[in-house]
Amino acid sequence: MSFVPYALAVWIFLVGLYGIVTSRNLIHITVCVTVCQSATYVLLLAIGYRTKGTAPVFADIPTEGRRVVDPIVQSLTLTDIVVSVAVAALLLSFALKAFEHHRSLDPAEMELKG
Amino acid sequence: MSRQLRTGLFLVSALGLGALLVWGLVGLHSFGNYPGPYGDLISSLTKPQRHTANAVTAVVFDYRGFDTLGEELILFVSAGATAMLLRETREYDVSDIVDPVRSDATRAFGALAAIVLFVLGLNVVAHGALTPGGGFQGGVVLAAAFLTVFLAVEYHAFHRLAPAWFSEPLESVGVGSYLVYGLVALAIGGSYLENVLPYGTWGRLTSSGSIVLLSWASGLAVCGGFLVIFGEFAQENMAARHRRSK
Amino acid sequence: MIPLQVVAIAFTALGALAVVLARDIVRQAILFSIYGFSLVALFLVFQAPDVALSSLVVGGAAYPLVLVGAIARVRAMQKRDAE
Amino acid sequence: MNVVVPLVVTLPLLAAIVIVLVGKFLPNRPSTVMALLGAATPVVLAAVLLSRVTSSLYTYWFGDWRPRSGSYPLGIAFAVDRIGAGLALFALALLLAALLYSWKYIEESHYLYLALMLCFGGALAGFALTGDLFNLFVFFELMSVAAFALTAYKIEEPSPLQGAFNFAVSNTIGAFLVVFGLALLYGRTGSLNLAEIGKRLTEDGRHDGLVVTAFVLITCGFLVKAAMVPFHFWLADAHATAPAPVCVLFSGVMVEMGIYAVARVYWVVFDGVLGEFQHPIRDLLIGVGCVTAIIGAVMCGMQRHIKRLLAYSTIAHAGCFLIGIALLTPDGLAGTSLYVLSHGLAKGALFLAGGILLATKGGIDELLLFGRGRDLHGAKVAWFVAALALASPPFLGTFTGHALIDDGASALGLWWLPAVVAAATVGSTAAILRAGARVFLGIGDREDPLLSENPSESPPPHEEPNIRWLQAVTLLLAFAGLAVGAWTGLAANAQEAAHQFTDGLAYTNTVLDHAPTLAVPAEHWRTTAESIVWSLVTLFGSAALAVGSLYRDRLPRSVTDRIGGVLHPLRAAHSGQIGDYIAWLTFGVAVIGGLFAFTVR
Repeated sequence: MSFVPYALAVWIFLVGLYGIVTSRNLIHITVCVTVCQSATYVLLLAIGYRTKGTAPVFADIPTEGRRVVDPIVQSLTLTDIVVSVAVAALLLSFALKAFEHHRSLDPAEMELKG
Repeated sequence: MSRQLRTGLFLVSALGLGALLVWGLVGLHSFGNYPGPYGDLISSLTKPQRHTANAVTAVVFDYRGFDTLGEELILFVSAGATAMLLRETREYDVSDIVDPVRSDATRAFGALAAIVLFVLGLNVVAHGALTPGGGFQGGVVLAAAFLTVFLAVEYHAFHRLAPAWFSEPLESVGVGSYLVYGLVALAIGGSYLENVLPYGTWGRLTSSGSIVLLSWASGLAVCGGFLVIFGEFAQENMAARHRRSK
Repeated sequence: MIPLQVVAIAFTALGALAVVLARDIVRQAILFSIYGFSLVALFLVFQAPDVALSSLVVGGAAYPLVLVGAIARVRAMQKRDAE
Repeated sequence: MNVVVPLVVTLPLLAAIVIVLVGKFLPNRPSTVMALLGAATPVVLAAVLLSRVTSSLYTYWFGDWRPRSGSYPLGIAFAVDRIGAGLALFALALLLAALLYSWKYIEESHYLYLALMLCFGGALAGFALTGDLFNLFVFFELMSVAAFALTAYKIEEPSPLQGAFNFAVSNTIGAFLVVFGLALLYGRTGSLNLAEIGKRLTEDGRHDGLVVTAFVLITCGFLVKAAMVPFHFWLADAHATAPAPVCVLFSGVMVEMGIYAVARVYWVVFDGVLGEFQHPIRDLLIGVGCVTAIIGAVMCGMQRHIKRLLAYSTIAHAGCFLIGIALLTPDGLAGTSLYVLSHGLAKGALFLAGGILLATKGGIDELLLFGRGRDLHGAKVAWFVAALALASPPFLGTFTGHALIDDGASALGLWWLPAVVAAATVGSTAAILRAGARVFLGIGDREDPLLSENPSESPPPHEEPNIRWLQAVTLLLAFAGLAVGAWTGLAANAQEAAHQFTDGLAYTNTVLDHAPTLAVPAEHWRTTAESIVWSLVTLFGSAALAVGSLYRDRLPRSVTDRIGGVLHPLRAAHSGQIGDYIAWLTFGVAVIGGLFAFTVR
């Protein structure tokens, strides 16, 4: 059972990739990329978790002798979330511009050959 | 590649990738037994070293504050580029936009919600060193407060409250003050982004030295950045309405 | 693992699948905000309130609004082309 | 030193922010001057930095989180060695050249464009200097996001932004692979500092699935940026869409950053724990490099869109860079670093010459531009000088880099490897010469049955661009690329730097315990007769193949049809479909991971 949270990260990542590979819509792909990225949040937080641990915020309670979860992975995840929004906003504006040009969001209908 | 071939190739490869990932992940400690030591050291040090109650905020703005500078810059670049791209071919004026009719109750509720969100956002930024929250979360809430005006009150009010000439400099000033604080620390002989301010009393809004300052800087940057992005996409949205009304 | 974690994990796993399989972008946007909330719940039971708060503001407000803006624009252009 | 290190990275970023803040209210010139200053000052600082780290690695701790001896690193460190500092200097210098060119190229040198370029440059410098795995990811993303935005920057044509979209999705997925890998390493070692991770992995000694998977994921993630087959598809799309001065940075230094990161992470983090698997790692990476070099060269020969042609030539050369690194010896690394230097300058000149064609002739298609470049004397000279530099002529251009890699390969008994490198060079250089001959000299057939059909860009020519200025910058880069090979002292420097770079233990000790690195004495490299032979082979081979490919139309139809049929599947694989690209990416990671797992087991 203790592997399940890690497996969740793998699952989300692969499902997101599947979405990108099979998608016919640039906006749909953007959301799938964000889903992929959420796999990395899950993995990071799962790694830093500690059973019966509390959040690393010491407002009122005494700090000594408490089990706390890892604050590092949480700060990494915060950065990761900002990155995901920034990338998603860019991808969506690319998708809109591509739509203006091709009048379609389906990548298969856009010419770009090697 | 045909669609079937592509999906087939992917599914077979995904099986391999999945197996690889699982093979790697079984080498980790079992869930719930984080072994440390980085996080534990930080958890035990933030209070004595920095008088900060929220270890995550201490990591974000002090121990690993340089990462956060990069993060703010990523948002800065993304917002600037989004604005550049979406404005390029926009062929109408803001004054052409017609707001949909909303009931007075909705508008009053929207205005109230916006004010509440605004205060909440300021609160979240200010208390970053004490409770969950900080510059990023508060900044997004602040931007959402403005956006509530757009959603529930009217587009023109939103446009007047958060025009591009306000949100763009707001963002630059936020990111800029984060970066310049680092240079100030450098100029007075410290290391880049070193926490050279007095740490204050634990549990106060002004405790933790530069953590509070940087939290506010990133709050401004994030609020400005999201306002730019929201503003552009809201205008895209309104462009739809504008065309229909003609 | 505590039961709450199991529930949150199950919801997130299903949510991700549902988001990806929704081929209509409007439906996908709706499912995506639901998925965002399941992530918030997951982060809360992982004892990460800071991340949960960010995820809430991003997944609950910022991201869907940007998405809806983009979709509305596409719809409008399609409609204009059709006329 | 304490001041120099952070300034190298933060000054371009600061200039970018200031330009965004005030650029809207100013005419173009002040913004441009500010941008040039924001790029030139860090160039000087990076040169100072490079001159100061000759004897030992310099560690800079942000926020003054320097660990006291034996304690744990809490903050983020920059660990600056000669290769890192040299790469940062090179990136910033190319940025400066690109900005100088843009000054007259991008008519209304838009302030957002300048800011994006500066952010890109700052991110490249930070990426080259950092010694922290997560910080490496942050700079990777900052570099990527700026690059995506620059790709979409529209001046060339009403461009299909699908190129930018494909680029963004591929590289973002690559970044996720890196995050997965770093999460695994963090779970095992509890650290994000490269030196600390390496130390703990070595002490732990286990080389189980976790370590192998982390290695494969991080390597593949960076190889996406390095445009290795089968992760390379985005590169040509991005180059076709991006403005010419931006392509200079993409081809000249961004792709190389991916390879640099693979090398850095291998030597600092994995060399200790995976040391006994040096052979399979070498074989695997050399295999990837060879396939990339050959496919890049073949695809290069089939392009008529000049920017795509140059992009595939970059893929061919990047394959050779990886081969140099993959030898896992200091000599190979030294060869790659010299090669990168000369290639970046020469390829930059070629893209700038392409930009001149776009600006003055309103096209970028080899056959449509037939003979129309005759009057562009500066661009013409620059084109052929740069092509010469890439052909590895004796003692000029990429020669020393090639020779070091070849000798390194021969020393390991890989006698066939120089032939692969030469073949890739011949193939890609011949295509460059062929296109140059058609466009600038007007010789050869006007039809070519083997070239891909491409939707051609046909933007209106710019209104009176300052051709003289553009050609001057282009010539400068071209001659620099050729001359850099003649600078004999550089080889010895590169060798010393490579010895320093590959000594992971010394790196770890310096970062964590401030023990000074001992300069590793290197037996200095000398030109061998074999190098001269290979050099002449590539030089004359390129010329001969170029002449041959100018007249492909005269071959019997049945022969060209046969060749076209053989090449068709390869061409079809480069479909422009992001779904295909991601399927191939998954395939690549699965195959590389599977092969490696199989050999380690």
